[in-house]
Amino acid sequence: MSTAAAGRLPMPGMKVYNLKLGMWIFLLSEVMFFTGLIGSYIILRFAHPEHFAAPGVVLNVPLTAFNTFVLICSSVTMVKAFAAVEQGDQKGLQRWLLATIALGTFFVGVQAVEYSVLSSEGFVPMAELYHAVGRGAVHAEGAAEAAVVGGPLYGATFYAMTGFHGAHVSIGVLCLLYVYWRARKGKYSAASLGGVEIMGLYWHFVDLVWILLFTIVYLI
Amino acid sequence: MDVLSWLLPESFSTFGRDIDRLYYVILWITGVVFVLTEGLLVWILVRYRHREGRRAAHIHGHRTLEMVWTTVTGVIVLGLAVASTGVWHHVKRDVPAGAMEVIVTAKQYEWNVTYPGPDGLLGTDDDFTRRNALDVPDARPVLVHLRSEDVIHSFFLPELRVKQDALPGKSIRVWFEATRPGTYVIGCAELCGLGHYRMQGQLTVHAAADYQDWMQAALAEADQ
Amino acid sequence: MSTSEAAVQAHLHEHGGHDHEEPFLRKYIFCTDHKMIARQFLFMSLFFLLVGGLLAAMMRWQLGFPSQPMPGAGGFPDTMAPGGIVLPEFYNSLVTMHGTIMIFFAIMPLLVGLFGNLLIPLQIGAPDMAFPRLNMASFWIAVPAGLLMLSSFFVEGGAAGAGWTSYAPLSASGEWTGVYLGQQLWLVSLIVLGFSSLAGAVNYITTIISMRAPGMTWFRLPLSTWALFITAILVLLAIPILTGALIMLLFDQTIGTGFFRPEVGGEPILWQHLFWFFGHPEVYILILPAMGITSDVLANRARKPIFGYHAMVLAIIAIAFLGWIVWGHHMFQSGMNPLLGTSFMISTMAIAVPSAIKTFNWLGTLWHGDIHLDVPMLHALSFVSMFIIGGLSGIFMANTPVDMYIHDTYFIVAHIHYVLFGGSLFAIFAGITFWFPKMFGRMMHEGVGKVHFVLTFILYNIVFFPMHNLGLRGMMRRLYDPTQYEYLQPLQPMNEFISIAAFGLVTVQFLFAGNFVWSLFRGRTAGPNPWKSNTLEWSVPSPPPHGNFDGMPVVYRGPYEYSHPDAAEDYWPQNQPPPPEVGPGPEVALSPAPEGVGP
Amino acid sequence: MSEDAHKESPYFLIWGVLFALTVAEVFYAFMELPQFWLAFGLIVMAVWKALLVALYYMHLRFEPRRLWVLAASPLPLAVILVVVVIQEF
Ligand code: HEA
Ligand code: HEA
Ligand code: CUA
Ligand SMILES: [Cu+2]
Repeated sequence: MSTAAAGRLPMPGMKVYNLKLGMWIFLLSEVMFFTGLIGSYIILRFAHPEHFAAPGVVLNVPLTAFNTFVLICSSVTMVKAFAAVEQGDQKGLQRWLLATIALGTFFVGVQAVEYSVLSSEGFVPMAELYHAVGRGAVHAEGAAEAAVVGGPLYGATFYAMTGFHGAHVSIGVLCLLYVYWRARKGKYSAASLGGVEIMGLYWHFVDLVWILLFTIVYLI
Repeated sequence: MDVLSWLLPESFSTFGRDIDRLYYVILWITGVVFVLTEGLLVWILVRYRHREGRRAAHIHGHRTLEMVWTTVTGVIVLGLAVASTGVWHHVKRDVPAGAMEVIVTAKQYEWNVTYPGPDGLLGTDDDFTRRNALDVPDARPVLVHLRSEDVIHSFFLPELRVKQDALPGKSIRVWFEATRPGTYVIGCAELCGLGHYRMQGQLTVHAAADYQDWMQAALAEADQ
Repeated sequence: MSTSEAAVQAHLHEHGGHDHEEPFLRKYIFCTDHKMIARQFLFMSLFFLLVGGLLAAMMRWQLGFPSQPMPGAGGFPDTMAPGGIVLPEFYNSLVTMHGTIMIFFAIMPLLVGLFGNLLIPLQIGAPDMAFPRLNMASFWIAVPAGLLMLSSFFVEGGAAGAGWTSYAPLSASGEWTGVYLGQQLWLVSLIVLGFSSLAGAVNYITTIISMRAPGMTWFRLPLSTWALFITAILVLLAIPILTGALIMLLFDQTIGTGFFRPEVGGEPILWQHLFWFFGHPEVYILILPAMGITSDVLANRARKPIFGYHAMVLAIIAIAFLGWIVWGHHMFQSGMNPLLGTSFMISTMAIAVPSAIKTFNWLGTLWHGDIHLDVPMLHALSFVSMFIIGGLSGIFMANTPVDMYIHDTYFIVAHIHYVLFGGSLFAIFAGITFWFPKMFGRMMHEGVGKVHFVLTFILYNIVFFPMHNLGLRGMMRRLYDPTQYEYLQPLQPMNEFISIAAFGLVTVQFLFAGNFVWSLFRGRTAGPNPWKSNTLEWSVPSPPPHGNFDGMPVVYRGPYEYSHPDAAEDYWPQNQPPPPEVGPGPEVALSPAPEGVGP
Repeated sequence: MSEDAHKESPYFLIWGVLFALTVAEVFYAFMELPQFWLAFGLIVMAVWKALLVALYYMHLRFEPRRLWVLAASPLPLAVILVVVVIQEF
C-alpha cells in the first residue's frame, strides 16, 4: 500500500507539487481578502473624498517609501535564499534567510514607529477620536477642531489595510524563523526545497500587496 | 381557505397594476413549468419504476433535446427580464413632475412625516411634522424623501406595492399615486431592532377636494 | 520531495496495512484520516442541525401563539423568555441564530465538511487528502467557532439579533439593539469558521487537481466530486470577502471605527454589497454539492447513465460563474442605483438557464430508467421536485418590480426553505443514507427511513408551502408578532396551523436521529458495494481502511456506465478492466490522460 | 522540479527596476498633474512592479500556463466588485 502511494505523489508528469499548488491556491484567497479591504477603501474614498487628504499631507511618504524599499530588498534576499537552496548552498540559504528576517522585522518596526507618530498626531482609526491636523501643523490650543485634515474614514481604512498587511508580514517573519530553524538543521536540499519555495511565494505575495497598497494609500 | 390564494390582494396605486400584471405573467410561466416538470417527474416515476427483469436503457444524452430546453428557457427568462425593465424604471426612476412632496423620517420605531404646509414648499417655516401618519390627496403623485435617523428601516405600503429601504445618511426619493381614498398601512419591512414588529403608521388618502380641509385642520392641531 | 508527500507516507507507514490498536486520541480525536474527519463533521453538524431545529420550534411557537408561554419553558431566564413568553429581543436572536447556525454550522459543514472529506479522496482514487494535517486543523477550528456561537446565548445582552445578514448600522453598534458582546461573538465565530472553510477549500482543490488516480480524467469524475471542486473554489474566493467585512464590522463594534456607520461618514450599503458578494456565492456553496449528490444517487438508483454528463458539468461551472454577478438581487429595494438593479435582474434570470439544464437532465436520467424507490432515492427525488419550486419562486424575486412587493416577506422565507431544506437538506438526507454504509459499514434501516421520508416530505410542504401565500398577503419576515398589524390578523389561523405542523416536522426528525443511532450499532452489515455502484469508493471495503486503496486503482471509464450493453451486470465499475475484445486500446486505458496532470 | 530556466533569473536586475520605479512613483506623485493622469500613471507603475514580482520572484514566468491562469482567476472578481459598487456613488 505504501508503495502505491509513494509512486503517486506527485503524480507522474506532475509539474507542480502539492505543497506549492496548495500555497498558490491559498494565495488566491488572500487576493480576495485584500480585494475586500482595498476595494472598500477605493469605494469609500470615491464616495467621500472629503474624508481623505492629498499625498504627504498626513502620511509620511518619504519614510514609507524607504520602508517600501526595505520590503523590496527583503524580496530579493528571499529569492536569493531560494536560489541558494536550489544550488544546494546551505550556508547561502541560511544567510539570505537571516537577511530576510532582519529586513522583515525592520519593516514592521518602522511601521510601528509610523503608527505611534501618526496616532499621537490624532490620526487614529476610532471615528470619534479622529482629529488629524496633518504633518507639520501643530495642534494650536483650542484651534485643533478647525485644522482637522480628512475625516474618520481615512484613519479607519488606513489602519485596516496597512495593519492587515503588517500582520501578514509579522506572520511571515514567524514562518521565516521556523524555516530558518529547519534550514539550520539541514532539512532543505536541492531535492527538497518545497518549504523554502512556498515561504518565498507567500513573502513575495505580501511584498506585492504592499506595492499596491503603497501606491493606493500613500501616493494617490 | 382565502389565505391560500395565489391572487394578490387588490392594489391601490397607479403602478400597482403594472406590478401585479408582471406578477401574474410570472405566475403563469412558473405555473406551467411547475406542472410540466413535476408532472413529468411523477409520470416517469410510475412508468419506469423498477420491474423484475427490466433493464434501463443505456442513453448518454440527446443533443437536440438539450439544445431545445436550454434555448427555450433562455428566451423565456431573458424576455421576461427585458420586458420588466420598463416598469422598474417607471417606479424607481421616473418621478412624475408636479408631485406633492413630503419628508418621511424613520427612526426606532416610528415614522415621522414632515409636510410642506400651505405654501406647498418643503424647508419653509410653515412645515409641520406628524408622527406615524401620512396623509395625501387622491390621484396626485406623491414624492417622499425617505430618510432615517438611526438604522435601516423599510417603508412598506403593501396595498400600494411600495417598498423602499430608508438609509441613514441618505435621502431616497420614493413616489406613488394612490387611486382610491381610504386608509392604508405603513409597515416597516426591514429588521430594525426589538421594536421592529410594532413600527407602523397609517397612510390616509383623502379625496383631492378634501385635502385642503385636512391640511387646515392638521395645521391648527400642529399649532397647539 | 514535498512535506505533504512525506506526511502521507509517514502516515501510511505508521498505520501499515493491518489493524493495530491506536490510542483513542489519535484514532477518534486528532485523526488525520479524511474518513474520520468526515464523520467528525457529520456528528458536529447533526448536533447543530438539531439546535437550529429547536430554535425554529421556539420561533414558530411565538409566531403561532404570540406572547403565550411556551409549554414547559418556565425555566428560561427572564432576559429571554420570562415565564416562557418569548421577548421581542429574544425572538430576534432566535431568527438570527437559527439562520446562522443552519447555514454556517449545519448545512455548510454537512455538504462541504462531511461529503467533501468523505467523497473526494475516495472518488478520485487517492489515499487521503493532499494535506491531512491541515484537514484535521480544519475540523478543530470549526469546533471552537461553533462553541463561540453557542456561548453567545449566555452572555449579557443575549445572542446577536440583527438577522443572519447583520445589516449595518443595526449590527455596527450595540446601542441600536442592546446586544454588544453577543454580536461580537457572532462576528468572531464566523471569522474563525472562515479559516476552517479556507483550510478545507485549499485541501480539496489541491487534492482534486493533483491526486487523481491514473485514468481519472476530468470528465470521468463523478458529479459529486465535480460539484465539490467548484464549491471549494467558491468557498476559497467568497469567504475572504466575508472575513474582511466581518473584521471591519467588528472594528466598528469594538473600537468605534466608522466603516459602516453613517453618522461618521461610513456607508451601510457597502456592508450589504460585501455581504452579498459573499452571500450569493454562499447559497450556491449550499446547493452545488447537493446537486452533485443528487446526480450520483439518481443515476445509481435509476441504473442509468447521467443524461448529458458534459452539460451537467458545464452547468455547475456556469452556475458558479454567474453566481458572482447576481448579488445585487438581494438589494433591489435597498436604495441601490436602479440601473444596477436592472443589470442584476438580467444576470439573475440568466441563472435559470444552467438550472434548467440540471433539472431537465435529471428528468432525462430517470427517463427509461429502472427506478428503485429506496430511501436515498426518495430523498434525491424530492430534492429535484423541491428545488424546482424553490428555483421558480426565485424567478418572482429576481423580477425587480415584483420583488418590490414581496421583498422581506414570507415569500422569501418560503424560497429560503424550499432551496435550503427542500433542496440541500433533502440531498443531505439522500447522501447520508446512501453513503452511510461506506462511513460505518452498516445499512440504515429502510422501513424507518421510509416513514421518516414520507412524514418529513408531507409536513415540510405543509409548513413551508403556505408561506408563499402569507408573503403574498404582505406578511413581513423577522416579525415578532404578526398580530400587531391589523391586516395580518386574518392570517393568524394559518400561522398557528403552520406552527403545529412545524412542531410535527421537528418531532419526526427524531425518527431520523433514532434510525441513525440504531443503525450505527445494529444496522445490517453492508458489503463493499451495497448499491452496485460504479464509482471508486465502492470498490473498497466499508468502511475503507487507512490509505483507502490496496494498490493504485486504475480508471477505465466514466462513472455512470450503468446498464451498459457490453457489461453482464447492470453496472460496470470504473476500475474494472475492460474485456480484451471490446476494451479500448491499452494506451488509452492505462496512460493517465493528459489533463490528468494538473497545472 | 525547478526548471533550469530561472536559475539565470536576473534577480538583482529586477530589484534595481523595482527600486527605480518606486523612486519614480514618489516623484511622479508630487508632480502637478491632473488627478486622472496622476492616478493613471501611478497605477501603471504599481501594476508594473507587481507584475515583475509575480513573474520573476514568484516564478510565474517559468510555471506552466495552467498555474498562470489559476493565479489570475480572482482578478476579474476583484474588478467586478469594485466597478459595480462604485456605481452606487
Ligand atoms: C441554496 C440556496 C439558494 C439557491 C439555490 C437559490 C437560488 C436562487 N435564488 Fe435565492 N435565496 C436564498 C438561497 C438560495 N437561492 C436565500 C437563503 C435567500 C434569502 C437571504 C436573506 O435575505 O436572508 C435568497 C434570496 C433570493 C433573492 C432576494 C429576495 C429578496 O430578499 O427580495 C432573490 C432575488 O432575485 C433570489 C433569487 C434566486 C434565483 C433566481 C435562484 C436561481 O438559482 C434558481 C434557478 C432555478 C430554477 C429557475 C428552477 C429550475 C429551472 C427550470 C425548471 C427551468 C424552467 C424555468 C423557467 C422557464 C423560469 N433569491
Ligand atoms: C438550511 C437552512 C434552514 C433550515 C433547515 C431551516 C429549518 C426551519 N426553519 Fe428556517 N431559516 C433559515 C434557514 C433554515 N431553516 C434562514 C437562513 C432563515 C433566515 C434567518 C434570518 O432572517 O436572518 C430562516 C428563517 C426562518 C423563519 C422566518 C423567521 C422570521 O423571519 O421571523 C421561520 C419561520 O417559520 C423558519 C422556520 C423553520 C422551521 C420550522 C424549520 C424546520 O424545518 C426545522 C426542522 C428541524 C430540523 C431540520 C432539525 C432536524 C435534526 C436532525 C435531522 C438531526 C438529528 C440527528 C441526530 C442528532 C443524530 N425559518
Ligand atoms: Cu423599522 Cu423595522
Ligand atoms: Cu442570491
